[in-house]
Amino acid sequence: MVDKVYDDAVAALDGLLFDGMTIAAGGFGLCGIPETLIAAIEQSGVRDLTLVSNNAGVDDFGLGKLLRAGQVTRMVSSYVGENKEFERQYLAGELQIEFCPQGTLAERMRAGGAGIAGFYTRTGVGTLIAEGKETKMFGGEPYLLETGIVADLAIVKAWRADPYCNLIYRKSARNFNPMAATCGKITVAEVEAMVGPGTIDPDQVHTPGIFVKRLIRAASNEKRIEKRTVSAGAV
Amino acid sequence: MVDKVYDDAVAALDGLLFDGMTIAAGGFGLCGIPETLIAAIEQSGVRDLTLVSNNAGVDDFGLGKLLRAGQVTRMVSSYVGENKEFERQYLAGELQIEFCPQGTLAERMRAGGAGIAGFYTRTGVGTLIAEGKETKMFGGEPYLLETGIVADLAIVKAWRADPYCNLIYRKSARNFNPMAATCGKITVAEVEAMVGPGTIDPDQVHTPGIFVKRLIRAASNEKRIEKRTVSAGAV
Amino acid sequence: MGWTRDQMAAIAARELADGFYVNLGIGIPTLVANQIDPAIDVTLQSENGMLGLGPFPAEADVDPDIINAGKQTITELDRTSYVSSADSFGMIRGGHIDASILGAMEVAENGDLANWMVPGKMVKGPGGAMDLVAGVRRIIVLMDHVDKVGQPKFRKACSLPLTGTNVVDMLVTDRAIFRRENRQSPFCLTRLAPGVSIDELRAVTEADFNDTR
Amino acid sequence: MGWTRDQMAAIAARELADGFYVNLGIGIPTLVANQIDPAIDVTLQSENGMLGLGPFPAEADVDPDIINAGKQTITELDRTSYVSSADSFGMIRGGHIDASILGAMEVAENGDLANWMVPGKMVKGPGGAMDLVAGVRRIIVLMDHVDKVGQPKFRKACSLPLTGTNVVDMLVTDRAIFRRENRQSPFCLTRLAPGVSIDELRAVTEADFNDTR
Repeated sequence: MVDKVYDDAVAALDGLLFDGMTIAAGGFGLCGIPETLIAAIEQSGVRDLTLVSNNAGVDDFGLGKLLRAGQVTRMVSSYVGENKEFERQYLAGELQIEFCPQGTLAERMRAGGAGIAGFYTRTGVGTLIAEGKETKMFGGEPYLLETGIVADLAIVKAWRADPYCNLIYRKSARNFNPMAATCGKITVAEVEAMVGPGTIDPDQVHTPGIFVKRLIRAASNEKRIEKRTVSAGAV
Repeated sequence: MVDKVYDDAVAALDGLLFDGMTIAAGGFGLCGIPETLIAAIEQSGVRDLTLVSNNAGVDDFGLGKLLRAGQVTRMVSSYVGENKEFERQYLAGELQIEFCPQGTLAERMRAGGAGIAGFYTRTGVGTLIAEGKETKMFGGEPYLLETGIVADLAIVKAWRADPYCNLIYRKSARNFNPMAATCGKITVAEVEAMVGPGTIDPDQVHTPGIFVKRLIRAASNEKRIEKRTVSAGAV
Repeated sequence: MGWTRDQMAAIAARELADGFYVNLGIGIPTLVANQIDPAIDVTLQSENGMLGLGPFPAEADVDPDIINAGKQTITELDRTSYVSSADSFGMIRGGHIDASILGAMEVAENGDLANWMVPGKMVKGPGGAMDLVAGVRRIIVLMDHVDKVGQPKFRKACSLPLTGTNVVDMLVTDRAIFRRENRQSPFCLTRLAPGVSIDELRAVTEADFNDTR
Repeated sequence: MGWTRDQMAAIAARELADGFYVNLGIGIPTLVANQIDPAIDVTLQSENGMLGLGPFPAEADVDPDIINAGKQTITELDRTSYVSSADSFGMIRGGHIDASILGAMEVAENGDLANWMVPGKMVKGPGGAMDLVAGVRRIIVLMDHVDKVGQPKFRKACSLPLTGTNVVDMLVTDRAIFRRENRQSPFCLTRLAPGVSIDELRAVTEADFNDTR
């Protein structure tokens, strides 16, 4: 068996990082983000990054760490509302942002990973999102052309992995991770725990090992909560 | 809970069948085909069907039953090689066939179910499949425009279902079933066995219940094998 | 005078039918969950990949891996399933969600909706709102009838950047209910809130509408 | 004279590297599975949604739900995972499969491949072949050097309808091995089968090629 399991994030990212690169990351808000790999990317000092991620983290956590360190030039995201440092850099003209509707972003990452160069969606027709994009009629309705995204590197967070790098995600921490895992020219995964070969039911693999070139055990599983709501507080 | 579980295939298909309709079916070869629902469609006598299915069954099994009964006018398939009656009807001009490359067919069904009107693929560029289809350049390479498929009815075969119609497929019987389940205006599933609510791990649902409007226990699980190969006969 | 937010949520909740799959937006729409008739079976979807949302957890049961699209911690039910974001928006874009209840900054008389950005203010992004209005079968908007300075939010045309064009099917404000038969139809006033007269309503409504009470 | 089918399969098998994910077509390519060096780790993929194919089962272990793309009953391994057809072709079209080994009716000197239909004969359909040649990184073709009536199958241009244009990277016949550096390069003869002379080869080859032995 080819050993794709690395000792730590620095080893797993060795040779993969370069200034000006595009990195796609799984996660929604702070849920299901590859904390360990993000920390290692911060420490590497790599700069001028384009990040493809639904959100931008918060000021001191998640991708917010890379923003705070001034390593990010451009974000492709659907929602960046929880990050003051993001706002400061954006208003200062230090940061570019390409907004994608959330479903379009998910589909663009899936498309990039699946060899689909572009696709037509109704989402965003007649809005600012449509500016500069081709429109085509299907069944008398206008649809927008959106393109697939392929990143230089994709980083994802999973719950369980076997030595073949078959991955299982946990609950809503799945979110963008499966598509991110497919859309990287190379994909590095971090996982909460390893299990033995043959332990994962072949019917229950979320991301087959073919998509994961390097794997580490997550050193950090802080799983910070953005909005802790408990039953005392309604619903 | 809304009761989506019907007593039998006749009840589950009641009111859904009409001449000239399009039916999408899961299955690859004879693996993972909705045997019970196919038999009920044969018995209903509905005619002039367009079938969207990777294969056309064999002469006396699977969708071959509907072909033999003269109920099919048109097939949208990737491979129809195992069916003599198909060949006879086709050569006699009684049957039309639209060939789709297998991956394009899978993607067209997924697209139809996901509100994607069309997508661009390299598959089929420069071949007969490209005739009459738009080509567009992405990154200096030509891609073909293929369109999403929405069927009047989709029929699928699953292994386990809970009363909410969350489905799990088994091994390579999954194949086209998940996409078929999404691309019907209405989807009817047959399942080998029902399990209680909460029995299926929420992380392991293959087709969420939202896609399945009616469900039956499969009356027929013959699972005929097309090519029985055993270890005596080489790897 | 007028309806409270809970009353608005209750009005929207009565639009939901047995067996519906529903996506609730952030803000007033979140209140709808509490107002659904226990006699009907409604499954809530959250676009981050959860189908079958349960209530907020007890303190001891908080799980950082179970959140809704508003990033709030929630719980699962015996019907719950998780999917990827791509598959979640497959449900949404593909027309499999029966209704979405959303907040708004402005609604126009032609059904246009604006709820994602205010020029000159920091833009946070559309999130999943554009996908929801483009794909969900029926869009119900809950919003205050006027803005903070008393200006009408139900307009002839939206002044703010759009989330979608001709996507609103029903509008519930604190002062009135407007419905339209389909997306070719004009909005019709079907009910006034208690203590609101038609003249008062017209005075704070820029949009044209038919009065079909 | 020339190589047997097993020898051709062995030649192709030596092109596979440790850690490769490989899709094998129907016919001669199926024989490659037996020829892979046990010292390297190769994962076989089947386009009907199985990654990690095992050998044929013992009679008692035949499972109708475990088949390959040739519809043969097979077994799973401890690495196996199943995916939908859409996800399976995501692997293929997305360039995640390292190599595919396919049969052919004709190969042209520009890399065109024809292996799915003969005009006038009943057309069975392309199956997954067009997707494979469009998406897999490296395409190795195994075919007899001449057809049943002795005509060349490695041609200046394909006479049969194409499966893909400029997609073949390596051609192994019973008489010779041809490689090209990349898809802008011409094919080069790199090896003759035992007992085959270059003149004999040229006599049964319509395609131009460089001799770089």
